[in-house]
Amino acid sequence: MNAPLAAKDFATDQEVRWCPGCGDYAILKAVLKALADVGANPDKTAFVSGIGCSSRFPYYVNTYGFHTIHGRAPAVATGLKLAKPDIDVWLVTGDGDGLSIGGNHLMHVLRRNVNMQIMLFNNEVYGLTKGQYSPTSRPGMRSPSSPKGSVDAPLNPCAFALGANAKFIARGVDTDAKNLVEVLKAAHEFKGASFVEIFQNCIVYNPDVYADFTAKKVADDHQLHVEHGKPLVFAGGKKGLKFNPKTFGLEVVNVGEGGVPESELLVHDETNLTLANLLVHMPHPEFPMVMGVIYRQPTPSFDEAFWKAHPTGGKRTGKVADALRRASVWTKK
Amino acid sequence: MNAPLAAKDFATDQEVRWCPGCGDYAILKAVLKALADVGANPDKTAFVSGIGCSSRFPYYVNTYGFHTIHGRAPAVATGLKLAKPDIDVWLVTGDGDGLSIGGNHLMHVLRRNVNMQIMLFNNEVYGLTKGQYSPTSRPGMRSPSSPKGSVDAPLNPCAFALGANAKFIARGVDTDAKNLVEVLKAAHEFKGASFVEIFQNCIVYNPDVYADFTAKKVADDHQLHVEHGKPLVFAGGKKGLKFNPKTFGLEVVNVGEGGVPESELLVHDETNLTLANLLVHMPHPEFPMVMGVIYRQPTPSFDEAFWKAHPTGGKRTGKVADALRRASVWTKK
Amino acid sequence: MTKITPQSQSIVVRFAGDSGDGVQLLGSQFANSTALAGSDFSTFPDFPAEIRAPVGTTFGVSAFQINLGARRIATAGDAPDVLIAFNPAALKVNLPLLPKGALIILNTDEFNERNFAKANIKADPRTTGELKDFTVFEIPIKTQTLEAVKDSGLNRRDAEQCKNFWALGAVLWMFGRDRGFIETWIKNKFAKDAAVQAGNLAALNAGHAYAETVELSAEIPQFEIGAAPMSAGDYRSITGAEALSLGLAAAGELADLPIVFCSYPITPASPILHHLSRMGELGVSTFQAEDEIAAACAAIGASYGGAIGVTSSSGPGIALKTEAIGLAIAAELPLVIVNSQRGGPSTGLPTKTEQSDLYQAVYGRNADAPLPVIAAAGPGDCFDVAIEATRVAIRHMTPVFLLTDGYIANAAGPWSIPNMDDYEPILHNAPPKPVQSDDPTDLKRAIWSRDPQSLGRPWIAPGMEGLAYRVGGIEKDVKTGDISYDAKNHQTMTNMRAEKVASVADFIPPQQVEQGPSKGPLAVVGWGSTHGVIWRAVDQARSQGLDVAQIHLRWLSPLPKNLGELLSGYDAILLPEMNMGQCATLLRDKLGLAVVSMPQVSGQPFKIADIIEAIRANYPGAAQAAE
Amino acid sequence: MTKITPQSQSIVVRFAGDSGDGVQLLGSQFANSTALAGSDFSTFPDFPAEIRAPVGTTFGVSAFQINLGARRIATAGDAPDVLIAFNPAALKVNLPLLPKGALIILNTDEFNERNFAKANIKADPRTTGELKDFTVFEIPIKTQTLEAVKDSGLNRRDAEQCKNFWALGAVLWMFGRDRGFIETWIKNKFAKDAAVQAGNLAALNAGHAYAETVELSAEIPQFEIGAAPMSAGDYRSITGAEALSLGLAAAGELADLPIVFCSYPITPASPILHHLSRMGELGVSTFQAEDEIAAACAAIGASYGGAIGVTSSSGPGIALKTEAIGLAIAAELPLVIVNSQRGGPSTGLPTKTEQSDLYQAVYGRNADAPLPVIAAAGPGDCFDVAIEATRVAIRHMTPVFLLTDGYIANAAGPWSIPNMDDYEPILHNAPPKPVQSDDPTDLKRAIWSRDPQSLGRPWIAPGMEGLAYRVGGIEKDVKTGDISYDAKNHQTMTNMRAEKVASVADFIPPQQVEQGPSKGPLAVVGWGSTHGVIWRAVDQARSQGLDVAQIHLRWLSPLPKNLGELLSGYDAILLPEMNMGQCATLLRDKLGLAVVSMPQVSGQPFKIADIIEAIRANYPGAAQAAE
Ligand SMILES: Cc1ncc(C[n+]2csc(CCOP(=O)(O)OP(=O)(O)O)c2C)c(N)n1
Ligand SMILES: Cc1ncc(C[n+]2csc(CCOP(=O)(O)OP(=O)(O)O)c2C)c(N)n1
Ligand code: SF4
Ligand code: SF4
Ligand SMILES: [Mg+2]
Ligand SMILES: [Mg+2]
Repeated sequence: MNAPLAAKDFATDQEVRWCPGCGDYAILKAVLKALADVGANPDKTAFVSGIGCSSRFPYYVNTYGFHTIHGRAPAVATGLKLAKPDIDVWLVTGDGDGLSIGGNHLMHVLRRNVNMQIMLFNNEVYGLTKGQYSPTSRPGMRSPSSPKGSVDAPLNPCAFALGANAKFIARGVDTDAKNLVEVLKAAHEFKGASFVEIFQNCIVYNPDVYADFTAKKVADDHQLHVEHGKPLVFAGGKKGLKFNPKTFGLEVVNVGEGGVPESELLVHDETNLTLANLLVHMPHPEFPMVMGVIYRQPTPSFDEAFWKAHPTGGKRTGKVADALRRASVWTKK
Repeated sequence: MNAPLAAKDFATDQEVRWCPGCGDYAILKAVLKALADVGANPDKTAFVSGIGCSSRFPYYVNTYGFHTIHGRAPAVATGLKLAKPDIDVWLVTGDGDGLSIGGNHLMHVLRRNVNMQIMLFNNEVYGLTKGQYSPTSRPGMRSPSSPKGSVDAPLNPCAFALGANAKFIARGVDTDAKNLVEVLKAAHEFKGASFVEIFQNCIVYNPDVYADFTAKKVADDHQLHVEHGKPLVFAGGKKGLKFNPKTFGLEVVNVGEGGVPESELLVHDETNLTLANLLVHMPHPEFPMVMGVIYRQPTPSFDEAFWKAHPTGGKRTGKVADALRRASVWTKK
Repeated sequence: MTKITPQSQSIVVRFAGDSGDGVQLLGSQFANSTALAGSDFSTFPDFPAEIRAPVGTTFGVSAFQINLGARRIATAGDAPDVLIAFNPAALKVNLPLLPKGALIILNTDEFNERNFAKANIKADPRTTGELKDFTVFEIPIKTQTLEAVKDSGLNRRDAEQCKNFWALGAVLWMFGRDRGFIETWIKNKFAKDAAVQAGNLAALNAGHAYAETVELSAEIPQFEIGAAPMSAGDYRSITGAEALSLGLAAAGELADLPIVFCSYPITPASPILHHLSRMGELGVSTFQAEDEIAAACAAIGASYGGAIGVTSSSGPGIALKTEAIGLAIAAELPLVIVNSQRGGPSTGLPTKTEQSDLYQAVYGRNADAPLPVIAAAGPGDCFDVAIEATRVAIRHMTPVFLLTDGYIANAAGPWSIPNMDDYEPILHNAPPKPVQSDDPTDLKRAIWSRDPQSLGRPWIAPGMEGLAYRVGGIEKDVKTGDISYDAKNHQTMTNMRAEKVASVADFIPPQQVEQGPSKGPLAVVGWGSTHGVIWRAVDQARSQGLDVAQIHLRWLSPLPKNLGELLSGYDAILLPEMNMGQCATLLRDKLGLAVVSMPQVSGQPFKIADIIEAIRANYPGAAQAAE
Repeated sequence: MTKITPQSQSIVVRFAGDSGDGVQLLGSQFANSTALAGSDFSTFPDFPAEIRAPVGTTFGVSAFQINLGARRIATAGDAPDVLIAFNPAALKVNLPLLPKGALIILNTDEFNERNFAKANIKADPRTTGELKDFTVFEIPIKTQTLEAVKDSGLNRRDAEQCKNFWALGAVLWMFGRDRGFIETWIKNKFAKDAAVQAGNLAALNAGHAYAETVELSAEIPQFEIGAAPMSAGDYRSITGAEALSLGLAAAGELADLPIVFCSYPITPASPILHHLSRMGELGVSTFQAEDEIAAACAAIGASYGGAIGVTSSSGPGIALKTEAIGLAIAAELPLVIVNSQRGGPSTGLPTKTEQSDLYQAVYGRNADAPLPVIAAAGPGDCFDVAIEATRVAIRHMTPVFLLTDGYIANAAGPWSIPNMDDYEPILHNAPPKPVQSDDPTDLKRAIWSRDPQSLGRPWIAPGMEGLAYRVGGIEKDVKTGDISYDAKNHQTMTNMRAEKVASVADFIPPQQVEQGPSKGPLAVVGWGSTHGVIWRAVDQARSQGLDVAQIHLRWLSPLPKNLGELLSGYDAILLPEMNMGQCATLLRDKLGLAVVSMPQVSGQPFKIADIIEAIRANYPGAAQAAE
């Protein structure tokens, strides 16, 4: 492949079969763009997914693709990495696929820090099975299986990932292509399991759950885009975050005139786990929703450790004929 | 049952079949004592476990008991609670049972906050299957399945539980009966999923992994027993923890003369998630290992929410005969 | 194919359109009107695999088929006599199903280049001759609807949505059905939205008027499908999923125990979860678990706790439950496992029907781990089967498989509302009295004393006084329940488990012949949702002079005691099933019988015609006789 | 039972003691000395279920049995002729196994009240008359050992540990075996610890001397078990687990592809993981997954990536893999699934042997999901079977089940070291050339062009240029691999999957008769680890004049093409298996044969005598003939 590929070159001939207006379309577009931007080689790239609307993704990306079974994509992807360490793996999962049935595999792939990009499309609902509440659904959500409202306490995907020892945590919004593409590129660059939660709108079964921070007119005031080394500000720089050592928690403050000087704001340190936990736990709408690369702690990946510990780096250097004789051998005449 | 039961009344007629010297014996003793102390009713108490050495536990407790299958005890226990909300459920699991194969169910039972006590016996090894490394084993651990040393990054059980939205997190040591019994009683008192990590010595396959903070002579200097509202001190009060807002992290300081005054130390707030995360992540031996009730955030339990949302609280108030006619009915003459 | 006439005894109508066109609602309301008229019917919705595919595409087509008749209706019909197609994609997808001479009604408003492109249609099918063998009526349904509802106050998009009621109005006229019932329904349903109510009513009436007056009456035949001969009583329409849910609730009532239903959503099993979620007042609790393993385990935990634990899924999810089912067998706990079968292997064809999980149910576990297996014959039968499965689970203290499938789950037909007084209560093996003894073994023996007929143990649950006991998945001593690694005991327990399942046969009625002779040249044996189509095929074959019998299996494990003897009375056995011959394996294995297997896994129900053909082919010497 | 004499052609020796007594090491070293002497042998370790039970308890008893002979040895022996018991518990547990006249050596140092109490023994068995039918030798082995090693510098605890070598010394003398080899072994093994080395050497020699000189020689018979007639060549001792591991490595070498072995520990499958973890230089990578589902999925991921994915477990873990196996079938990926069977259901009897997962392997999946199933006949055979399973998986692009069991995994015997040049390379279906075409369908057709004989598709993996394709568990179009919900295509694909598995039979050798006539009154059919015991039983029956044949099945699915015809040449078929009759089901189902099933699920291997008895019972008119 010589000429650099454009986003459209990564599209397949398959008709895209999401509901019209589904947030997945925008994510697909962002991913194709990110692939083009990082100069991905389609022959050395694989998309692996579980089951769900989101998990249909691989059919629409002109690379290798494996649409596996519900919740198990992290395990399949790990196996693929063991067979072909140099394949660039993108994992696609949903809040049901990745956090309900697949929570264990997701946890372990993060814990091990297997080198791949993990995109979790969070729409707070089981789309494909027609709208039941999911582990990220809000309490009280009415759905076909919770006519009186869900009684489950929801999971915070990023907090879960941090608890699972993840070393790269980021967030994006389906329709915010600019940030999403950047986040995906950063995830791609990271050598290890990079976890990206993408807020995705399921227009059919859970429309507009994120509207209060994703809608164009509120996004600025309700999203905080972090950048390493930069103060934690939002609302066009008019608001920021401070740490209150008394309450041992964060506070939203006005910045500048009548407020606090920027120098007193918290500065984003993407290697600080405590800060990451604080940021992903901020309750909305009292606090903004944090976006961008929240946590990035370069750590040797599983892949690296695995092949280092492997006596031959995976190569066949010995002969079975010799191994067969590595025992007491006697000869019958 | 009139006369209050003693610890020994909670023992069964079954021969205890752990290896001589196994830490499980001490835990059993502590649990029997805790049962007696809280005045447990054997007929209304159930021990539910998965598979592993630790999971043999129910056979040795003279209450109802269910030794289920590997990793699934949280799900079985949840079902039991749905059938019999007033049964007092104790869950017994291991680092393999609860964090390897059973990680997902453990995560969900914590997330939902189902009312039960969860004891995770962490010996950093698969005991029952003869010594393979587990998800909590330290990198480099040599075992039958990792002859060159394990390459997996370990999980921190308490951090995992916090990420899973757990509302009660505590820690104890098998041989430290005093603290363990107290912690178990606190767990029992908590209405929700109370998670207790118990450091347990597998004398056969992973002996003395915790000796550097559990051995009698080092315990004082290497364990910090937290108490809500009390400053975070250890080493007989000679050392303590401070928060450094610059590094956004904890520091060990000397207390008193030549050190900092106690008033400058961090005070334990068991309702503060950020502090809990900091405490469970403290690297040993630079920091002490934290023990006791680390996090306790009273929150309505799943049980409470479930039965509140149930239209009849689980009772049968309607008649099927009527339900059958809740449709367009026509009569054939 | 038989030409339809206004006097046909039965007729198959298919509505097809885009997912958003409301054809399911249209179909079910038409079914209701059919029911009220006393005709028999059977309906089958045919959903697209996608949630909501882009408008106008072939894979977004949703269809609803109904077979209605003045005689007994056993299936939703082989082939539609009438097709109402709301767009070109719907026509394209359904045209291959139509027999020559069928009637097609097209919504011409959608027949334009844009929609042809979306459906990958090269040329307007109305101009290519493709439709020459059919009677085609072109109606601009959208235009007509917009016109009809223009005063309702609806915006254009909502106004257009009324077109299904417009079509319903026209169809009601064709079948001479009363609109009153539908009107009432619309009024109640949209009571809160006057505009929608008005619009739909207007559309309904306009469609009716359109058909009745000028435009159509001369050309479209009016069909007279009168009342079918059904026994007297109260009827309602019911889908399999709903009947199954009510059956489980009924089992709880009959046992006077709570139902704890634990499941994880999956097509086509989810509707059962949805129905039961609304049956709290019947003593039902539902738990949406994190996965199928947790669902099975929670149900087991509930059974351990003395409630009726039920879990439900379809093939891939059932596979995940396998290990847990073994635990229920070992611990001797009642558990009902509902499998709404779908096409496989793996994700396969989630929205298509198959009966291919019989192997899994009967043989599909590690170790010698037998359990009873029952299958529902049709939507209404799900009710009784749910009660029977629960009864056996509780009597024998064992997990029981209940097999249904995607077809049964979604299909509907008139159902004679049962009288709950006709059902025996479901009894369970009572717990023993607490034992006063210094030797704990005495209590254990009481706890594990099995009923000699059913081998069911007493059902003891936490909370019962003085009976605290421990149990698990390790082999247990047959007398004390203690862990036992003893060789002889393991053989005893394995035998006990086998005998326990075999003993179910002592409690079930002997196998009956569904229709036809009790010995003879040929029996067509079936199980599950093929009941209807085999019934119709055998009925027709018999009316054509073939002396063929129909035998329908309800319990697949164990088989009824007399089955071997009964079947050996036929010269040949034909076994149509929607799999590659799984029940045939069972009959060979358990009865040593030679069986002519008629497998089909096209994801579609059998066609009556195909079965009749197979009957002829396997009817020794009869082909001539019947010619 | 036959009385043993010093001239017996074979003899069964059993060592039993506490888990900490080192009887496994003792046994395996004795086996090595047997091997060097050229005798044939078969060993079987019998571990306790507990990790390390309290010392002296019956459930802490560990045993090692060896059958050695100057003739072909096919099993570890029905009953021990000689028992060496290190403590009372060991005597108690093993006494019921002994035939009258057996020789018992007791370590009297442990025969005291404390140990009787621990083992729940009421009275000293030496005084109760329980041992009257046996020849008993009492030796204070501990005292003797402590005395012998007192100069080694070992502390008392370590000194005592040498007692297994003391006993070995004595036994070596009894069998007239050379000590030199063991001495060398001790020297190498304990090279780093002079005291332990010296202690064990001293103990070995002291035991030998003790037996040779005063105390024993007059009473204990010396046995002369000479060399057995084995074909010339190099031999080694091997367990099933090790042979299987080496076989997988060999398959990788023959295919010139990496082996990616993904597993989760479980008894008795773990040893395969442990062995393969040490075979990195043979191109093997091992991955200890978080559970069995992940293990199966990682293996599938590896196969998708072009390596040979292998996963391994035992019954409960295999159950969990079921859904994933369906994915491998649907996606047409090679996968070897090793099942080391154990007793069930559920947790069952983890350390006991059973063959009861045959149903699970052949029938145990949702949907029509056939796959090839092969079973190992014994430890050494695991090597070949692993190669064959891999060959078929890769040729047909399908998952393959490889059945072994706890007995095979741990048992050992002499194994003629194979010559790797004798094996054909394992070829895979080569990927097509990248297709230059504007129509992506052309590439897809190339990607999905199956080999006409095996129906295996080309094995294409990420990294290959110009062949990027997408695949998954949804039904695919037979030609393009695209998602397809088409009814006809599903039937075509289902047929293809069935034919693919059936086509394996075109590549495997026709069924041979193991011994005996190729038609006649009776064939004993077996599969898996019963091979040895059936071999011995049939051999003996034949030497007693019964014209019985042995037929051993290696491929259970598909069955060899000629099997039906071959078996129909016998008047009766006897099928002993360690389950409730699962292979009998298979023969009835696939061949329509009547089979006399001989089930046994006592967690123990069959006894030769029981099979001979069954042969007699099922040998029409032969009971008299052979009297
Ligand atoms: C083993 C198994 N269980 C259940 C299902 C049914 N199922 C398919 S997708 C899905 C949930 C999807 O939710 P999510 O991952 O959030 O994806 P979304 O559709 O919302 O993008 C479920 C329950 C299945 N396919 N397989
Ligand atoms: C489905 C299944 N997989 C694997 C096993 C084997 N197994 C039993 S216990 C165990 C691990 C136990 O580790 P842990 O939970 O840490 O308990 P411990 O023995 O260390 O107390 C494993 C892998 C099993 N019994 N069932
Ligand atoms: S159901 Fe929701 S998530 Fe699925 S395709 Fe439709 S809009 Fe998207
Ligand atoms: S193996 Fe370890 S954890 Fe298990 S009983 Fe023995 S000492 Fe305890
Ligand atoms: Mg979702
Ligand atoms: Mg452990």
